[in-house]
Amino acid sequence: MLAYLVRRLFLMLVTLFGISVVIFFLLRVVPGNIVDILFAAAGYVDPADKANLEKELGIDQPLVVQYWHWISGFLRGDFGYSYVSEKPALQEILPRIPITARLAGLALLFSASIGIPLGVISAVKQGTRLDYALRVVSLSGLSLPSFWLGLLILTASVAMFNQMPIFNPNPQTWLEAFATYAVPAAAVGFRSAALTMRITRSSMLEVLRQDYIRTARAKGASDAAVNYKHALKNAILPVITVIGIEAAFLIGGLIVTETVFNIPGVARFLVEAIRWRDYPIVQNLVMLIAVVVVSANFIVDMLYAVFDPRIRYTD
Amino acid sequence: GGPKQGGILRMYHRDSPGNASIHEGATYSLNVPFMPVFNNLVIYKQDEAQNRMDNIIPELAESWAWVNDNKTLTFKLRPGVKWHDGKPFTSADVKCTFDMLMGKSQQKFRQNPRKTWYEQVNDVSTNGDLEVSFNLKRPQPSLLALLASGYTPVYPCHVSPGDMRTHPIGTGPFKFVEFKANESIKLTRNPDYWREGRPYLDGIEFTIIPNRSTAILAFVAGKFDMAFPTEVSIPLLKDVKSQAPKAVCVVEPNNVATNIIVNSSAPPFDNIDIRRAMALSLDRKAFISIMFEGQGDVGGTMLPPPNGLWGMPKEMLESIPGYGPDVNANREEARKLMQKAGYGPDKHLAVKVSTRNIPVYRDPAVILIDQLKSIYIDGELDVVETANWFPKIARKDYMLGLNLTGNAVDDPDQSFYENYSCGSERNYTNYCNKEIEKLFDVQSQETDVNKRKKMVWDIDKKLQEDVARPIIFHARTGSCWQPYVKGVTVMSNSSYNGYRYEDVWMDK
Amino acid sequence: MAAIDYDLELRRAGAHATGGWRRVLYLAQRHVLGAAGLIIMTLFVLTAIFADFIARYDPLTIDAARALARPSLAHWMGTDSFGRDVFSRIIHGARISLAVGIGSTALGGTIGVIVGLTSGYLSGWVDLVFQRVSDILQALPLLVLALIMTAALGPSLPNVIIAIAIPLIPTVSRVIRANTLALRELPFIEAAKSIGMSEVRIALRHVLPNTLAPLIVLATAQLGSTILTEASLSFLGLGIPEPYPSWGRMLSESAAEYVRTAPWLVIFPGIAISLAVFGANLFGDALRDILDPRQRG
Amino acid sequence: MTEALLEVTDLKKHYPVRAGVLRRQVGTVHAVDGVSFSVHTGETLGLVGESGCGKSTVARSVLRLVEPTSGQIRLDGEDITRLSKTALRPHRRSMQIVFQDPFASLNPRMAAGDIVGEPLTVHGLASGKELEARTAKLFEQVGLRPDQMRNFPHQFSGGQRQRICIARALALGPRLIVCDEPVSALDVSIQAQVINLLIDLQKAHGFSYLFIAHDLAVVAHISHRVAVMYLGRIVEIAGKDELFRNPRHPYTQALLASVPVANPFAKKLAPLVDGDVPSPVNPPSGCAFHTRCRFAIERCKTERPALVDAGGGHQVACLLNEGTGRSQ
Amino acid sequence: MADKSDLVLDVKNLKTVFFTNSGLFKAVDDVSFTVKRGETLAIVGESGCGKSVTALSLMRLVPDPPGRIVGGSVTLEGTELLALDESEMRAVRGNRISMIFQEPMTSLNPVMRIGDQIVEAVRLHRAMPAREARDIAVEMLRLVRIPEPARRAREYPHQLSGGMRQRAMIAMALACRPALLIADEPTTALDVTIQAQILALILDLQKELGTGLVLITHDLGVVAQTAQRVIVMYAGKKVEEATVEALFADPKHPYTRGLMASIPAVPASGVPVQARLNEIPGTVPSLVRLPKGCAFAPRCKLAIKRCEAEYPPLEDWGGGHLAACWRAAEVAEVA
Ligand SMILES: Nc1ncnc2c1ncn2[C@@H]1O[C@H](COP(=O)(O)OP(=O)(O)OP(=O)(O)O)[C@@H](O)[C@H]1O
Ligand SMILES: Nc1ncnc2c1ncn2[C@@H]1O[C@H](COP(=O)(O)OP(=O)(O)OP(=O)(O)O)[C@@H](O)[C@H]1O
Ligand SMILES: [Mg+2]
Ligand SMILES: [Mg+2]
Repeated sequence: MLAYLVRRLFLMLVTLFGISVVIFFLLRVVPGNIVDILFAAAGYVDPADKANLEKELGIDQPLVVQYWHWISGFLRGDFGYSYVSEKPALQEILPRIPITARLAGLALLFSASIGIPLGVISAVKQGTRLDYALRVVSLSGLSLPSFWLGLLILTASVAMFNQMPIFNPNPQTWLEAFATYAVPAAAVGFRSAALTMRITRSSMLEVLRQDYIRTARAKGASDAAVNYKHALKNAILPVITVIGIEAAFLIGGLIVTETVFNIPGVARFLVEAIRWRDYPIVQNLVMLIAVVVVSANFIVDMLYAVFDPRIRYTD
Repeated sequence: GGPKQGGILRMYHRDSPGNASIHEGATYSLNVPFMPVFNNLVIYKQDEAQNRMDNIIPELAESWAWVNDNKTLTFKLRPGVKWHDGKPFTSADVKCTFDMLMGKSQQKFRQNPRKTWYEQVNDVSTNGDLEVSFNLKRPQPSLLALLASGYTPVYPCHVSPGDMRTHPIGTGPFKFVEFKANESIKLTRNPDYWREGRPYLDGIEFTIIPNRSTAILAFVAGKFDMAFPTEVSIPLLKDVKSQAPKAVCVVEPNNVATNIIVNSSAPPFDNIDIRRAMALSLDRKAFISIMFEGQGDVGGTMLPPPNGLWGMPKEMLESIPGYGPDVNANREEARKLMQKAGYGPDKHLAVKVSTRNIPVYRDPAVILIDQLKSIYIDGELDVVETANWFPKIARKDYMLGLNLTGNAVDDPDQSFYENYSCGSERNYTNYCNKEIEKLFDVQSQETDVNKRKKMVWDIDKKLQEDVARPIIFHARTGSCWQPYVKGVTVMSNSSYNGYRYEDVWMDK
Repeated sequence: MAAIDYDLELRRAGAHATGGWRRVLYLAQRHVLGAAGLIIMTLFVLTAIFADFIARYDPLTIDAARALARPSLAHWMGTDSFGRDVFSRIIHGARISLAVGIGSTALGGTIGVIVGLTSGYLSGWVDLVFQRVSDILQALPLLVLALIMTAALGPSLPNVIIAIAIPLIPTVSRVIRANTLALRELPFIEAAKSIGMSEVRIALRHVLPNTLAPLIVLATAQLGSTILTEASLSFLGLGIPEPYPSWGRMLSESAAEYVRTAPWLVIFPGIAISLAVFGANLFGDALRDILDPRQRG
Repeated sequence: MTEALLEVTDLKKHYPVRAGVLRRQVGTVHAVDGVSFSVHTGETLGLVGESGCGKSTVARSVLRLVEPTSGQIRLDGEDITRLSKTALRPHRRSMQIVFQDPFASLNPRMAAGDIVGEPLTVHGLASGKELEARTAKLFEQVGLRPDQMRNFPHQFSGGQRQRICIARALALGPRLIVCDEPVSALDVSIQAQVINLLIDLQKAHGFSYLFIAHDLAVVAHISHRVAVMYLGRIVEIAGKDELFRNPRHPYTQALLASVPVANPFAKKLAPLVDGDVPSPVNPPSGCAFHTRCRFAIERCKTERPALVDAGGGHQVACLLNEGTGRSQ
Repeated sequence: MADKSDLVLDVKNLKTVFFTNSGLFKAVDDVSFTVKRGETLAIVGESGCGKSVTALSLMRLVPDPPGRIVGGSVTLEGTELLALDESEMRAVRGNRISMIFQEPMTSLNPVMRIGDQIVEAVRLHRAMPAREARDIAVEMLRLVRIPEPARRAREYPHQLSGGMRQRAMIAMALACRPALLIADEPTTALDVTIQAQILALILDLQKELGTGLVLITHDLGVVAQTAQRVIVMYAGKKVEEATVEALFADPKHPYTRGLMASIPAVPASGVPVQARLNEIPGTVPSLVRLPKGCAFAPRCKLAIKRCEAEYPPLEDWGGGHLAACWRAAEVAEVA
């Protein structure tokens, strides 16, 4: 176990290092920095003030030096200060993480708990009306731009209940907490549920034609046992892969959802930070996201082994 | 009944201001949430819509007087006022504030966008704890107007500019509680406020919702007592009215002029004929009809009457090329000018129209491009991210730009010097006309309002004729609040000065 | 035993439709949804090609006088606040949206295939490097990349296409790589080696054609999602800029202000987007079913 | 017989086994563990043995489709074991392989004609009309109709596919063809067709075959000499008649005895050996067969028998056979 | 024929077709046979002639679509299987009738432990606690002579060798002591020494449990050594049926004769080796476009006009030796 983990960890570090370099230099390739933006907000540019400010923030130093400052700080857990709010970057980032994590988790849960069973049904009933109906419904989820779906939900709930499931930072009741997180999560999850369903269906169709499924039937196993006990467990690997990839892409989907539902999570925060060229926030946040994505990949790999005893990471 | 005490006013905020320091910003995103924290020396009366010299009232100053041939403005300060942290307010604070604004103190603002306002101030002197004088180089009656703006709060001496950006301390009716970027701003009632019985509200909470549809929906659903002031566009206003018919909405000019910045230092717009042709091609009514369903104002640099104090009368305005009512005739003339410059139906002029990537900028730019088609100009939209906008303009890396200019106070000094004087940092086009600049000074010193008006009109007309920065229209926007919110006044010739909110109360 | 209608059963199995058009018709019947998808996609492509002939107005001409007209005979889908004809804009928007969809899928797909093929076929350090690169691309959120791209280069059609294409690369290359690794072990590849074929030729002649099926499925799915991504980018102000009438921007801009007062501004672009994505996905699903060898009767 | 066309000396191929969730190498598959043999011009050497004993690995090593761990492969006297890929390419013309699974070894997306003609294209031997003519000739040679050139592999029957593979192998005019279980997937009547074809071709062109099968009867029909493998090693090798008449290794004997005779009146089937084939990862110590051998003695557990000549070119690796030669 | 009460399986005029895009595929066309308690019936025939489909039809596991049983009857111990509804059929499958599939590797669920797969088979038909079922599973593994059955029961299929997997399949099929066992090419992938072991095992268990056995194989050697009766199929039809002795001694159908002749023999001492094998020229016709008459006629040396026009009926040539050939009487002499 240990040797494998060490190797994996090393590759993860390589990837993270690559990401740190890419994001660092990408940000600096992009024209305009925080100082330009501050002056844009003020409506004028004063070269002397600008130079002062750049010096104050240290963005006048050679790139390599800046990179070293950042990455050595990052490794020590010193994330620097936000250029905009002038508060410690960590203090800005940390409180937003649980919000996005909850959303993403719920969305994935939604996606899996809807997508997988529907995918199974659609595969088992391939070519029937039910299959068609399920696919049309789920694909319609895939076809709606997520901001549009979100706005529809909001508009409908205002029109019908004169209620607005807008983010409530301190939900008092279970119901409030549910409304705060579940509705936006469903808006995101609907889309990825559709994807999960497509993959599940496709993967199940492969598996359902395998000989061991026939064996299970020959034993006299019921349809449910055949479909869920025998087939699904074999068909789940590609689904896990896709859910893993979705978990990474979810950050992208959440930017829009967090905007529409006005949720103060990390995704929208990241967008704002990029707009403001708030390097300490963007860099550190991207790194944190990367850590999550890389870990998600790792978890997916581990899940492979859980679901498929043949996989023992021999190569 | 009479005003009631209590309640927290919930308002959504259109975006996250970069920081909390009014002096370091130039957007009313800052003024709205932070004006309630401060006091000025003087301020425009908060319950009158129009800002005028004669409705300026004392605030931290109890009284003021012009002395020394109108070259010194002396304020008697209010005694017993305390900063939110308990320290006493004194004349030293006033001096500190204005020294810093003039760039004279040790401590410096990171940025100081309104430095030019105090060009005529030699120094600020104190006389005891309760008297302070502004000593001017020459008379400038409108200094008082500038001091009455929401942009001119008095800062405490003992708090560094950096702290003011993150945790502002004022003397105002509300105390700062917290500012979570992109999330919320919270203010609470200042129990020790010097004005007895004010404020009525227990606090104000701003929830930052950049997405307009979400924000309006939330307002309609009753999540907020008030929409962000002057942020409800005309189409949305209809929406609000249909969904929440009880909501109170007003539409007022916000003294933001949408204008074209012309790069006259490089071809093709170094050619005055082409500049004129462009000015002639504008169909201002069409802009207003599309952007505001007709509810906007045509004018020059100064906001047109009746809301604006200094705008040219209609007849005078229409005598300026391009402002005439017959658009087709104007365009005919414009085409002639273009042909003179060597362009015509077979030889179009290709032009990039740069603007910021925000609808209020982009939409008029699109209309502009469409209108320029009529005079052989093929415009191409070049949208620029905020971060790159000013550097680009400063580099003179543009041909035409579509820009918005907000005027904090409806006073010629503010807009002329800021936007048209030769060295001003906000004079993006580098328009420089020494003669006109002299006229700026003359009108600035004039104390007779009517005489000054005439001068201002002439200057305004000249500015338009020079096509330095053609003004397309003056916008109007809506503000909405729930019927139970009382005591809100939306200023009709400025969107920067009316947010002290000490008189606001809720009838719940 | 119930009587069995042999003819009906056979027709259902497609026995009467062995070649040419009859086969196509049969497949269309068997895969109704897929056929619908194909028809939608074809219609959109035709629309894009012949936009100039179909559109009844110039999509860019502004006319304050007819702003916000309801759908009518003159303006089938009404006009927007600028008085531009929505129908014409949607017709022309097909060009933009399909350019984004097809362009970024093709770009991301091609690079992904090359990377995946090289990576899977050559393995060794090339594989290691390519894999890390795609890890990195995968870990950078799509919209972050798009934000940075458009911030750096300005939001233009090619830039949006590139920005959307980049995140496709790791996805496609992963699939292709996995396939290539599996194919590499197959006897027919060894057979190719045994006759002395060069590696490049093997990769192109033998490996690539056999990864085509999953690729087509992936591509049709991505085609839809790129159109959606463009819409999301537009929503964040990073999409295709004016004056190009992209569906995403048409929808996202009017969604904010006109949902109630001028719903046609929201409904029609919304329908266009959903239909296109829907079509691409339905078609992809059907292709998957048709290309599945065990599916063939 | 003339001098050896193919000479394999002490060939070894080990695959690492990495097990557990960790990637550590926990063992080695001794797929081929020291195999030596030679094939002469115009001769067929049969290679039989249990599934998984390393037959295919030998075959692929000979063609350098897998890199041998150690040992030497000489083709026509030239050592090709360490030649680079490019240097090897010309030699590919003199040796070809027919794979175990005909369907899998044909690219499903290529027409049969293209598959058979491809070697000619690759080596620049023919193109255009000539290519077509030569391909057609190859088709006829293996008993396919030239009009079938346009068909795809799935449109052929198992036997026909096998012929396509053979035609491809013949295209370059090789001197050695390695046939890896070319008939195991076929039923007897088709199997007979393929065997007959191979015999005919050998008679006509003087090919050499390394013929791998697990069906002893088939091997008997085509081979001149036969080698028997067990767990990565050759345990017995002899002329065909000698081997079948006089099998010396207990495994060979068990194999021969276990072949069910297609005669219901003959004695009924009785398994001669018990137990499963051991894993090549942890081959038993000493003689690998001792775990299943009825005659095993104590020495077999510790001592690994070498392949020794028991007279007349009949080599066998069994301790019981040393010196005297018989186990029964 | 045999005593009715002794019959385990009685198949009459079974017809299974595939509706494919290239047409109607008569995979099993009017096939009848019976299996007695403790008896072994072998089915032989060319690849693709419908052997496996016949077996699947008995289990009612023909993939639908495209396959469908369109006629005939299958009676298992007096119960008409084709008339049962799906849940009743489930109760029969794995319980009264079991099947060992061709490919042991792909027929075992790769992600389930061997033991659990057997336990499942047991508990589907016998109400018993899991522990007891596990004991039965281990017992079954011991019965098929898997060493260390308790440990192996906890392993996954890929951890077992091919021979062991095949045994696990057998253990699973026999776990409920079915009345009928169908073994579809149970030894194809195995080496002859292992094949011998497996066959011996099946026969032992069959004897012990009195199970009827249907053995499908293309290896005539296996047939000769294991079966009591044989049916020969060609292109979906039964062309010959006989006791194993009668069939090998005196094949009545030219196809059977051709098959027999193609068998390569292992040269026992003294038997000269023939270099060339006999082959049946030509290939099996497509089951879609079957000729009107005898399907074998195009490849048959004995074919006469009548063969192409009329399908020969199955005729009894004595002692239950059935053959469908117009020239069955002359086969021996002419060939
Ligand atoms: N690439 C590989 N990696 C690891 N082990 C391998 C590899 N290829 C083959 N082996 C192992 O080497 C041994 C010999 O395999 P090989 O394919 O040569 O057997 P074979 O005699 O041809 O068997 P069969 O009769 O089934 O074709 C087997 O145990 C197999 O599992
Ligand atoms: N799912 C299916 N769809 C269409 N045709 C099928 C299907 N399954 C089997 N067939 C056809 O039915 C015929 C009989 O197949 P079957 O599997 O019974 O042959 P078999 O006698 O068992 O052959 P083998 O000895 O190769 O196993 C074959 O020609 C086959 O092509
Ligand atoms: Mg092999
Ligand atoms: Mg079969």
